[in-house]
Amino acid sequence: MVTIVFLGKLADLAGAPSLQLSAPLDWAGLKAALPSALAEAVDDPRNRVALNGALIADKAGLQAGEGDEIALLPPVSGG
Amino acid sequence: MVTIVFLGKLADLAGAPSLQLSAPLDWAGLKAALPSALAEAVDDPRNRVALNGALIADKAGLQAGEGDEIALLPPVSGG
Amino acid sequence: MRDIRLLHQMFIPGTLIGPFTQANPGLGGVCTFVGEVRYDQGVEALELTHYEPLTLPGMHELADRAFARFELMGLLMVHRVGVLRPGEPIVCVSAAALHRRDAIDAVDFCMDHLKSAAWFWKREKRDGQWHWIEPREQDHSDLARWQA
Amino acid sequence: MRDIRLLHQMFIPGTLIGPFTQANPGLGGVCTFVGEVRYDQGVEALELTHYEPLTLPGMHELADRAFARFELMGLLMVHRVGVLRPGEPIVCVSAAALHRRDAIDAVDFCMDHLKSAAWFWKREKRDGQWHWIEPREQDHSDLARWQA
Repeated sequence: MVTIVFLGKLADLAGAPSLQLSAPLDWAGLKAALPSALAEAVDDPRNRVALNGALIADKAGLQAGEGDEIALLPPVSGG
Repeated sequence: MVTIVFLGKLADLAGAPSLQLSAPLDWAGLKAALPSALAEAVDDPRNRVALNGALIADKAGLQAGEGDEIALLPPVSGG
Repeated sequence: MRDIRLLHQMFIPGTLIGPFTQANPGLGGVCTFVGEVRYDQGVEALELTHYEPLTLPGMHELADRAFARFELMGLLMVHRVGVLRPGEPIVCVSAAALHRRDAIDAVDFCMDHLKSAAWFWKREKRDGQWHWIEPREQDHSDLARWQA
Repeated sequence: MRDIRLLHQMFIPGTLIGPFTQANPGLGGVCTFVGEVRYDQGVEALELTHYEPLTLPGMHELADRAFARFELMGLLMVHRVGVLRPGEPIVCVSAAALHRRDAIDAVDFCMDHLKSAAWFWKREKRDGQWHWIEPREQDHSDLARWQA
Protein backbone atom coordinates (compact mmCIF):
# COMPACT_ATOMS: atom_id res chain seq x y z
CA MET A 1 0.00 0.00 0.00
CA VAL A 2 0.94 3.65 -0.52
CA THR A 3 -0.21 6.25 2.03
CA ILE A 4 -1.47 9.55 0.66
CA VAL A 5 -1.43 12.41 3.17
CA PHE A 6 -3.52 15.53 2.51
CA LEU A 7 -2.50 18.77 4.16
CA GLY A 8 -4.43 21.98 4.77
CA LYS A 9 -7.34 22.65 2.42
CA LEU A 10 -6.63 19.49 0.44
CA ALA A 11 -7.69 17.43 3.45
CA ASP A 12 -11.11 19.12 3.22
CA LEU A 13 -11.37 18.32 -0.48
CA ALA A 14 -10.34 14.72 0.26
CA GLY A 15 -12.75 14.47 3.18
CA ALA A 16 -10.00 12.75 5.19
CA PRO A 17 -6.43 13.47 6.31
CA SER A 18 -5.08 10.40 4.52
CA LEU A 19 -5.88 7.53 2.21
CA GLN A 20 -4.33 4.18 1.31
CA LEU A 21 -3.88 3.16 -2.34
CA SER A 22 -2.32 0.07 -3.88
CA ALA A 23 1.35 0.05 -4.85
CA PRO A 24 2.90 0.72 -7.26
CA LEU A 25 1.49 4.16 -7.94
CA ASP A 26 2.46 6.84 -10.47
CA TRP A 27 1.08 10.37 -10.95
CA ALA A 28 -1.63 9.31 -13.41
CA GLY A 29 -2.66 6.45 -11.14
CA LEU A 30 -2.85 8.76 -8.14
CA LYS A 31 -5.00 11.32 -9.93
CA ALA A 32 -7.30 8.61 -11.30
CA ALA A 33 -7.91 7.37 -7.75
CA LEU A 34 -8.82 10.83 -6.37
CA PRO A 35 -12.18 12.61 -6.59
CA SER A 36 -12.07 14.86 -9.67
CA ALA A 37 -12.03 18.19 -7.79
CA LEU A 38 -9.04 16.96 -5.81
CA ALA A 39 -7.32 15.51 -8.89
CA GLU A 40 -7.59 18.91 -10.54
CA ALA A 41 -6.34 20.71 -7.43
CA VAL A 42 -3.21 18.60 -7.09
CA ASP A 43 -2.22 19.48 -10.66
CA ASP A 44 -2.06 23.16 -9.69
CA PRO A 45 1.66 24.05 -9.58
CA ARG A 46 1.15 25.88 -6.26
CA ASN A 47 0.35 22.53 -4.66
CA ARG A 48 3.59 20.64 -3.97
CA VAL A 49 4.24 16.93 -3.56
CA ALA A 50 6.59 15.14 -1.18
CA LEU A 51 7.59 11.48 -1.38
CA ASN A 52 8.69 10.04 1.96
CA GLY A 53 9.23 13.52 3.39
CA ALA A 54 11.24 14.92 0.46
CA LEU A 55 9.76 17.48 -1.94
CA ILE A 56 9.79 16.31 -5.54
CA ALA A 57 10.52 18.75 -8.35
CA ASP A 58 8.65 16.86 -11.07
CA LYS A 59 5.23 15.62 -9.97
CA ALA A 60 4.55 13.89 -13.27
CA GLY A 61 7.58 11.67 -12.67
CA LEU A 62 6.25 10.39 -9.33
CA GLN A 63 6.83 6.67 -8.72
CA ALA A 64 5.69 5.30 -5.36
CA GLY A 65 6.18 1.71 -4.19
CA GLU A 66 5.04 -0.43 -1.30
CA GLY A 67 5.17 1.40 2.03
CA ASP A 68 5.87 4.82 0.51
CA GLU A 69 4.16 7.98 1.72
CA ILE A 70 3.02 10.70 -0.66
CA ALA A 71 2.12 14.10 0.86
CA LEU A 72 0.04 16.64 -1.05
CA LEU A 73 0.90 20.11 0.18
CA PRO A 74 -1.06 23.29 -0.57
CA PRO A 75 0.60 26.71 -0.16
CA VAL A 76 1.41 27.42 3.47
CA SER A 77 -0.83 29.86 5.29
CA GLY A 78 1.45 32.71 6.22
CA GLY A 79 0.63 35.23 8.94
CA MET B 1 25.22 81.50 42.46
CA VAL B 2 25.07 79.62 39.16
CA THR B 3 25.74 75.85 39.15
CA ILE B 4 27.86 74.51 36.31
CA VAL B 5 27.45 70.74 35.68
CA PHE B 6 30.08 68.88 33.67
CA LEU B 7 29.10 65.66 31.95
CA GLY B 8 31.19 62.81 30.55
CA LYS B 9 34.74 63.69 29.59
CA LEU B 10 34.25 67.35 30.51
CA ALA B 11 33.98 66.33 34.17
CA ASP B 12 37.51 64.90 33.87
CA LEU B 13 38.80 68.14 32.35
CA ALA B 14 37.06 70.11 35.09
CA GLY B 15 38.36 67.78 37.79
CA ALA B 16 34.88 67.84 39.39
CA PRO B 17 31.31 67.06 38.37
CA SER B 18 30.14 70.60 39.14
CA LEU B 19 31.20 74.08 40.11
CA GLN B 20 29.53 77.18 41.57
CA LEU B 21 30.10 80.59 39.97
CA SER B 22 28.65 83.99 40.84
CA ALA B 23 25.52 85.23 39.09
CA PRO B 24 24.91 86.80 36.66
CA LEU B 25 26.99 84.82 34.17
CA ASP B 26 27.30 85.05 30.39
CA TRP B 27 29.26 82.87 27.93
CA ALA B 28 32.40 85.00 28.11
CA GLY B 29 32.22 85.07 31.92
CA LEU B 30 31.82 81.31 32.06
CA LYS B 31 34.79 80.64 29.80
CA ALA B 32 36.96 83.10 31.70
CA ALA B 33 36.21 81.22 34.93
CA LEU B 34 37.15 77.80 33.52
CA PRO B 35 40.65 76.30 33.14
CA SER B 36 41.86 77.08 29.61
CA ALA B 37 41.71 73.50 28.27
CA LEU B 38 38.11 73.29 29.40
CA ALA B 39 37.24 76.76 28.07
CA GLU B 40 38.54 75.67 24.68
CA ALA B 41 36.64 72.38 24.80
CA VAL B 42 33.28 73.96 25.57
CA ASP B 43 33.64 76.16 22.48
CA ASP B 44 33.72 73.02 20.29
CA PRO B 45 30.34 72.89 18.52
CA ARG B 46 30.04 69.15 19.34
CA ASN B 47 29.78 70.08 23.00
CA ARG B 48 26.25 71.29 23.76
CA VAL B 49 24.96 73.52 26.54
CA ALA B 50 21.73 73.30 28.50
CA LEU B 51 20.31 76.00 30.75
CA ASN B 52 17.99 74.67 33.47
CA GLY B 53 17.54 71.40 31.59
CA ALA B 54 16.80 72.88 28.16
CA LEU B 55 19.34 72.77 25.34
CA ILE B 56 20.29 76.18 24.02
CA ALA B 57 20.85 76.76 20.31
CA ASP B 58 23.18 79.72 20.67
CA LYS B 59 25.85 79.25 23.34
CA ALA B 60 27.26 82.74 22.86
CA GLY B 61 23.90 84.19 23.88
CA LEU B 62 23.89 82.40 27.25
CA GLN B 63 22.61 84.47 30.16
CA ALA B 64 22.40 82.76 33.53
CA GLY B 65 21.02 84.34 36.71
CA GLU B 66 20.85 83.49 40.39
CA GLY B 67 19.95 79.80 40.99
CA ASP B 68 20.31 78.77 37.35
CA GLU B 69 22.00 75.53 36.28
CA ILE B 70 24.24 75.35 33.23
CA ALA B 71 25.11 71.85 31.94
CA LEU B 72 28.04 71.27 29.59
CA LEU B 73 27.37 68.19 27.50
CA PRO B 74 29.91 66.37 25.34
CA PRO B 75 28.74 64.04 22.54
CA VAL B 76 26.93 60.99 23.91
CA SER B 77 28.82 57.73 23.90
CA GLY B 78 26.82 55.48 21.66
CA GLY B 79 27.07 51.70 21.69
CA MET C 1 23.09 27.17 22.05
CA ARG C 2 20.47 26.03 19.60
CA ASP C 3 16.98 24.95 20.60
CA ILE C 4 14.43 24.20 17.86
CA ARG C 5 11.09 22.68 18.83
CA LEU C 6 7.55 21.98 17.73
CA LEU C 7 5.25 22.06 20.76
CA HIS C 8 1.89 20.35 21.02
CA GLN C 9 0.97 21.99 24.34
CA MET C 10 0.57 25.53 25.69
CA PHE C 11 3.88 27.09 26.66
CA ILE C 12 4.98 30.10 28.68
CA PRO C 13 7.66 32.03 26.77
CA GLY C 14 9.35 33.33 29.93
CA THR C 15 10.17 29.78 31.01
CA LEU C 16 12.12 29.29 27.76
CA ILE C 17 13.77 32.71 27.45
CA GLY C 18 15.32 32.84 30.93
CA PRO C 19 17.24 29.57 30.54
CA PHE C 20 18.12 30.42 26.92
CA THR C 21 19.69 33.72 27.99
CA GLN C 22 21.58 31.96 30.80
CA ALA C 23 22.86 29.38 28.31
CA ASN C 24 24.65 32.08 26.29
CA PRO C 25 27.02 33.75 28.75
CA GLY C 26 28.94 36.72 27.37
CA LEU C 27 26.17 37.83 25.02
CA GLY C 28 25.86 41.53 24.22
CA GLY C 29 22.17 41.39 23.44
CA VAL C 30 19.24 39.08 23.14
CA CYS C 31 16.19 39.81 21.00
CA THR C 32 12.98 37.86 21.43
CA PHE C 33 9.73 37.84 19.53
CA VAL C 34 6.63 36.15 20.89
CA GLY C 35 3.55 35.86 18.68
CA GLU C 36 0.15 35.22 20.23
CA VAL C 37 -3.25 34.33 18.80
CA ARG C 38 -5.01 37.68 18.43
CA TYR C 39 -8.51 38.29 19.71
CA ASP C 40 -9.73 38.94 16.17
CA GLN C 41 -13.42 39.59 15.84
CA GLY C 42 -15.34 36.37 16.26
CA VAL C 43 -12.29 34.09 16.24
CA GLU C 44 -12.75 31.28 18.75
CA ALA C 45 -9.72 29.17 17.94
CA LEU C 46 -6.80 28.75 15.57
CA GLU C 47 -5.56 25.36 14.40
CA LEU C 48 -2.06 24.83 13.10
CA THR C 49 -1.45 21.71 11.06
CA HIS C 50 2.05 20.61 10.12
CA TYR C 51 3.67 17.78 8.22
CA GLU C 52 6.31 16.52 10.61
CA PRO C 53 8.73 15.11 7.97
CA LEU C 54 9.01 18.59 6.41
CA THR C 55 8.14 21.02 9.20
CA LEU C 56 10.81 20.28 11.80
CA PRO C 57 13.64 19.75 9.26
CA GLY C 58 12.49 23.01 7.64
CA MET C 59 12.87 24.84 10.96
CA HIS C 60 16.36 23.38 11.42
CA GLU C 61 17.30 24.47 7.91
CA LEU C 62 16.02 27.98 8.69
CA ALA C 63 18.17 28.00 11.85
CA ASP C 64 21.20 26.94 9.75
CA ARG C 65 20.58 29.86 7.41
CA ALA C 66 20.23 32.28 10.33
CA PHE C 67 23.53 31.07 11.83
CA ALA C 68 25.20 31.41 8.41
CA ARG C 69 23.83 34.88 7.79
CA PHE C 70 24.19 36.53 11.21
CA GLU C 71 26.84 36.44 13.93
CA LEU C 72 24.85 34.50 16.50
CA MET C 73 25.73 32.87 19.79
CA GLY C 74 22.39 31.16 20.22
CA LEU C 75 19.01 30.70 18.61
CA LEU C 76 15.76 29.51 20.15
CA MET C 77 12.87 28.76 17.78
CA VAL C 78 9.71 27.25 19.18
CA HIS C 79 6.42 26.86 17.28
CA ARG C 80 3.09 25.57 18.47
CA VAL C 81 0.94 23.14 16.50
CA GLY C 82 -2.59 21.97 17.29
CA VAL C 83 -5.59 23.98 18.44
CA LEU C 84 -4.88 27.31 20.15
CA ARG C 85 -7.19 29.79 21.86
CA PRO C 86 -6.90 33.60 21.55
CA GLY C 87 -4.15 34.88 23.85
CA GLU C 88 -2.06 31.71 23.65
CA PRO C 89 1.51 32.02 22.34
CA ILE C 90 2.06 30.50 18.87
CA VAL C 91 5.71 31.20 18.28
CA CYS C 92 8.79 32.31 20.18
CA VAL C 93 12.08 33.17 18.49
CA SER C 94 15.03 34.40 20.53
CA ALA C 95 18.50 35.24 19.24
CA ALA C 96 21.58 35.94 21.35
CA ALA C 97 24.57 37.74 19.85
CA LEU C 98 27.50 39.96 20.71
CA HIS C 99 25.88 42.87 18.85
CA ARG C 100 22.29 44.03 18.81
CA ARG C 101 21.95 44.28 15.01
CA ASP C 102 22.63 40.55 14.56
CA ALA C 103 20.20 39.59 17.33
CA ILE C 104 17.37 41.82 16.05
CA ASP C 105 17.87 40.99 12.37
CA ALA C 106 18.05 37.24 13.05
CA VAL C 107 14.69 37.33 14.85
CA ASP C 108 13.18 39.40 12.04
CA PHE C 109 14.58 36.97 9.43
CA CYS C 110 13.34 33.85 11.24
CA MET C 111 9.88 35.31 11.85
CA ASP C 112 9.42 36.34 8.22
CA HIS C 113 10.37 32.84 7.10
CA LEU C 114 8.31 31.05 9.75
CA LYS C 115 5.31 33.15 8.77
CA SER C 116 5.37 32.54 5.06
CA ALA C 117 7.86 29.85 4.11
CA ALA C 118 7.52 27.25 6.87
CA TRP C 119 5.34 24.16 6.53
CA PHE C 120 2.34 25.20 8.60
CA TRP C 121 -1.27 25.39 7.56
CA LYS C 122 -3.63 27.49 9.63
CA ARG C 123 -7.34 27.68 9.92
CA GLU C 124 -9.49 29.65 12.29
CA LYS C 125 -12.85 28.93 13.81
CA ARG C 126 -15.47 31.66 13.53
CA ASP C 127 -19.09 31.09 14.56
CA GLY C 128 -18.36 27.41 14.94
CA GLN C 129 -17.00 27.08 11.37
CA TRP C 130 -13.39 26.45 10.37
CA HIS C 131 -11.89 28.70 7.65
CA TRP C 132 -8.46 28.20 6.08
CA ILE C 133 -6.13 31.18 6.22
CA GLU C 134 -4.68 32.18 2.86
CA PRO C 135 -1.18 33.62 2.44
CA ARG C 136 -1.15 37.42 2.59
CA GLU C 137 0.65 39.71 0.15
CA GLN C 138 2.42 41.40 3.10
CA ASP C 139 4.03 38.09 4.06
CA HIS C 140 5.54 37.70 0.60
CA SER C 141 6.90 41.24 0.56
CA ASP C 142 8.35 40.70 4.06
CA LEU C 143 10.14 37.62 2.77
CA ALA C 144 11.43 39.37 -0.34
CA ARG C 145 13.42 41.76 1.88
CA TRP C 146 15.90 38.94 2.59
CA GLN C 147 16.52 37.91 -1.01
CA ALA C 148 19.03 40.63 -1.84
CA MET D 1 0.69 50.64 28.36
CA ARG D 2 3.76 52.81 28.57
CA ASP D 3 6.55 52.29 31.06
CA ILE D 4 9.70 54.42 30.78
CA ARG D 5 12.30 54.24 33.51
CA LEU D 6 15.86 54.99 34.51
CA LEU D 7 17.08 52.39 36.99
CA HIS D 8 19.90 52.85 39.47
CA GLN D 9 19.95 49.20 40.57
CA MET D 10 20.42 45.79 38.88
CA PHE D 11 17.22 44.53 37.29
CA ILE D 12 16.00 41.20 35.94
CA PRO D 13 14.37 41.73 32.53
CA GLY D 14 11.98 38.77 32.94
CA THR D 15 10.35 40.45 35.93
CA LEU D 16 9.47 43.44 33.72
CA ILE D 17 8.52 41.65 30.50
CA GLY D 18 5.96 39.25 32.00
CA PRO D 19 3.83 41.99 33.58
CA PHE D 20 4.28 44.20 30.49
CA THR D 21 2.94 41.45 28.21
CA GLN D 22 0.02 40.83 30.59
CA ALA D 23 -0.75 44.55 30.58
CA ASN D 24 -1.40 44.51 26.82
CA PRO D 25 -4.16 41.93 26.33
CA GLY D 26 -5.08 41.25 22.71
CA LEU D 27 -1.58 41.84 21.35
CA GLY D 28 -0.51 39.92 18.26
CA GLY D 29 3.18 40.04 19.06
CA VAL D 30 5.71 41.37 21.50
CA CYS D 31 9.33 42.01 20.65
CA THR D 32 11.92 42.53 23.36
CA PHE D 33 15.57 43.46 23.26
CA VAL D 34 17.80 43.15 26.30
CA GLY D 35 21.35 44.51 26.16
CA GLU D 36 23.95 43.32 28.63
CA VAL D 37 27.45 44.47 29.50
CA ARG D 38 29.71 42.26 27.38
CA TYR D 39 32.70 40.43 28.81
CA ASP D 40 35.05 42.44 26.59
CA GLN D 41 38.70 41.73 27.07
CA GLY D 42 39.92 43.28 30.30
CA VAL D 43 36.73 45.23 31.01
CA GLU D 44 35.96 45.19 34.72
CA ALA D 45 33.05 47.61 34.83
CA LEU D 46 31.00 50.04 32.79
CA GLU D 47 29.71 53.33 34.17
CA LEU D 48 26.74 55.14 32.67
CA THR D 49 26.36 58.79 33.57
CA HIS D 50 23.22 60.70 32.70
CA TYR D 51 21.88 64.22 33.13
CA GLU D 52 18.47 63.68 34.64
CA PRO D 53 16.83 66.90 33.33
CA LEU D 54 17.57 65.77 29.75
CA THR D 55 17.86 61.99 29.90
CA LEU D 56 14.43 60.94 31.15
CA PRO D 57 12.49 63.57 29.13
CA GLY D 58 14.56 62.43 26.11
CA MET D 59 13.43 58.84 26.65
CA HIS D 60 9.80 59.97 26.88
CA GLU D 61 10.20 61.97 23.68
CA LEU D 62 11.66 58.88 21.98
CA ALA D 63 8.66 56.86 23.18
CA ASP D 64 6.33 59.53 21.74
CA ARG D 65 8.08 59.22 18.39
CA ALA D 66 7.82 55.43 18.45
CA PHE D 67 4.07 55.60 19.22
CA ALA D 68 3.64 58.13 16.38
CA ARG D 69 5.64 56.09 13.88
CA PHE D 70 4.45 52.53 14.62
CA GLU D 71 1.09 50.99 15.49
CA LEU D 72 1.86 50.10 19.08
CA MET D 73 -0.23 48.89 21.98
CA GLY D 74 2.51 49.22 24.55
CA LEU D 75 6.13 50.22 25.00
CA LEU D 76 8.51 49.41 27.84
CA MET D 77 11.84 51.23 27.87
CA VAL D 78 14.16 50.75 30.82
CA HIS D 79 17.78 51.93 31.00
CA ARG D 80 20.34 51.44 33.73
CA VAL D 81 22.61 54.17 35.01
CA GLY D 82 25.49 53.86 37.46
CA VAL D 83 28.25 51.27 37.64
CA LEU D 84 27.55 47.91 35.98
CA ARG D 85 29.53 44.68 35.91
CA PRO D 86 29.92 42.43 32.85
CA GLY D 87 26.81 40.28 32.41
CA GLU D 88 24.43 42.82 33.95
CA PRO D 89 21.54 44.09 31.82
CA ILE D 90 21.91 47.73 30.67
CA VAL D 91 18.75 48.21 28.65
CA CYS D 92 15.44 46.52 28.00
CA VAL D 93 13.01 47.66 25.32
CA SER D 94 9.79 45.78 24.70
CA ALA D 95 7.05 46.68 22.20
CA ALA D 96 3.60 45.11 21.99
CA ALA D 97 1.54 45.45 18.81
CA LEU D 98 -1.16 43.77 16.78
CA HIS D 99 1.37 42.98 14.05
CA ARG D 100 4.92 41.71 14.31
CA ARG D 101 6.48 44.26 11.96
CA ASP D 102 5.45 47.19 14.20
CA ALA D 103 6.72 45.43 17.33
CA ILE D 104 10.09 44.48 15.82
CA ASP D 105 10.67 47.81 14.06
CA ALA D 106 9.73 49.82 17.16
CA VAL D 107 12.32 47.95 19.23
CA ASP D 108 14.93 48.42 16.51
CA PHE D 109 14.09 52.15 16.29
CA CYS D 110 14.22 52.71 20.05
CA MET D 111 17.48 50.79 20.44
CA ASP D 112 19.22 52.72 17.65
CA HIS D 113 18.17 56.00 19.26
CA LEU D 114 19.01 54.96 22.81
CA LYS D 115 22.43 53.85 21.63
CA SER D 116 23.46 56.98 19.83
CA ALA D 117 21.05 59.83 20.46
CA ALA D 118 20.11 59.48 24.13
CA TRP D 119 21.80 61.46 26.88
CA PHE D 120 24.11 58.84 28.31
CA TRP D 121 27.85 58.95 28.70
CA LYS D 122 29.73 55.70 29.15
CA ARG D 123 33.15 54.82 30.37
CA GLU D 124 34.70 51.49 31.02
CA LYS D 125 37.27 50.36 33.53
CA ARG D 126 40.22 48.37 32.20
CA ASP D 127 43.20 47.49 34.38
CA GLY D 128 41.84 49.75 37.07
CA GLN D 129 41.65 52.78 34.73
CA TRP D 130 38.48 54.46 33.45
CA HIS D 131 38.27 55.19 29.70
CA TRP D 132 35.47 57.17 28.02
CA ILE D 133 33.69 55.41 25.19
CA GLU D 134 33.55 57.42 21.98
CA PRO D 135 30.60 57.28 19.55
CA ARG D 136 31.09 54.63 16.84
CA GLU D 137 30.51 55.16 13.13
CA GLN D 138 28.16 52.13 13.10
CA ASP D 139 25.85 53.85 15.58
CA HIS D 140 25.47 56.85 13.30
CA SER D 141 24.74 54.73 10.26
CA ASP D 142 22.18 52.73 12.28
CA LEU D 143 20.48 55.98 13.20
CA ALA D 144 20.50 57.27 9.63
CA ARG D 145 18.27 54.33 8.59
CA TRP D 146 15.31 56.04 10.30
CA GLN D 147 15.74 59.45 8.70
CA ALA D 148 14.01 58.62 5.39
